[in-house]
Amino acid sequence: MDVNIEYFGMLSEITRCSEETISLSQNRVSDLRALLLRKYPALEQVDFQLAQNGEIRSEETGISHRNLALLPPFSGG
Amino acid sequence: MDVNIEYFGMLSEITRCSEETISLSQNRVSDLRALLLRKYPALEQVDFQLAQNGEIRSEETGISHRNLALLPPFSGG
Amino acid sequence: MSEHNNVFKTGAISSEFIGSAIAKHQSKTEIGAHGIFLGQVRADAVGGKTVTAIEYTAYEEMATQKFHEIRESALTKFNLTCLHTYHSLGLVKAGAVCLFVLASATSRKEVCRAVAYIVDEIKAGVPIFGKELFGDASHRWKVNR
Amino acid sequence: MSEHNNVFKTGAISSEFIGSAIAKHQSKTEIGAHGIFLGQVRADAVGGKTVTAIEYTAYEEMATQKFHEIRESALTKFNLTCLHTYHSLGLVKAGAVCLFVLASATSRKEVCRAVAYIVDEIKAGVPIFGKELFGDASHRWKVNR
Repeated sequence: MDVNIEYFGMLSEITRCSEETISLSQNRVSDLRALLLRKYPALEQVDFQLAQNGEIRSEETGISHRNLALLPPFSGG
Repeated sequence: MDVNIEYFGMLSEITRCSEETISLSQNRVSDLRALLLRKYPALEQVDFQLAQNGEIRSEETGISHRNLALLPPFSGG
Repeated sequence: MSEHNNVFKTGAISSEFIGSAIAKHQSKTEIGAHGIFLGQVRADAVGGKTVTAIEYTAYEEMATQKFHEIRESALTKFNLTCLHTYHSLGLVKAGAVCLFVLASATSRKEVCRAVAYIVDEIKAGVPIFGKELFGDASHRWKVNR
Repeated sequence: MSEHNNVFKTGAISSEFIGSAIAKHQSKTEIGAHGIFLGQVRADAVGGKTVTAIEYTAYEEMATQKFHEIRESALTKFNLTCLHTYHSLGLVKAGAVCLFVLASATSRKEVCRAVAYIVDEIKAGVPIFGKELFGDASHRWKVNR
């Protein structure tokens, strides 16, 4: 499955892009996390979360949506 | 001793004046309270306090200042 | 710590005055958070009548001293950069603001608690008296609970 | 309960906007108390440099939903007449306001606690990202504590 990932805040500086399309062979969040850490080792330093359809997804859940977002720690207010 | 008493809020409606001069033969706050209750029986219905020089005086303290204030419950804000 | 101006304002505290007080703090760039409380005169219904305004009076000598004590106490209890308090005297119509507290600090942790503390202390300890006026000649004396 | 407008504002939230939001509530004469929180951009010093502005971005799809959830939760927990929340997107200079929460109720008991709750929830749960800009081309990513 091809997914589109948007990178927010400091994450877009690590990935050097605001979004990209990635091909997934396995569809758990933890699989995508492992893939991203291989592609961007500097992501290790950031406590990021993955969101799908406007909701944070935990590691063991599956990805069922094409549009994903990778979120660094929040800093509103 | 002659003292000047200012009446605030609902108290001035009971006394029908905003201030008056009263002659005291005894100088404790409780004596003045008794005198005022004889003069204005309707004061019984109000939980009033006596202040002297900008400070609330308790019943057993003496009156040492000529300018007094009689205060009903506070309702600021 | 900015100097404390006179607490009492004649009549209602306008939204322009509040906006302007906020604007004045934008040059204080060490501030990260403002907590504000506004007391507004309610059009309470009492036995078929409605409060149209409150007329405030105060035992000013004591009230000014009490406002000062509350201010000093708040500055001791909470880590504030700035603190301003204003209360109306005279006539304030229903819907208008009669009390304005503005507490500012570097971070948010303290400002909301500081504002709540100050408002409670004002209501309990400052000799201000509110006469609730109905549309006709009648009135009722407000009592804080 | 008044309808909720769009939470996000482009750039700083002006003191005129805040004053005007307050003024709009003066026709709601059942309100007796407003609690307000303002977040202001601090000119923090970081290793010899000073923050001159914050540029805010958000994962808007989720942020809008989170603001809605926080609003509903606050309305359930606290007895409020009105609740408005605004947050900046884009550039906000040091000293300017980036967050404005206005909670209104018949009496004071709830508004300060409601405002503190809403601000805590926004800081912890809404995907907004602040890029602290220094006077030169450098920057630092803000992290809430």
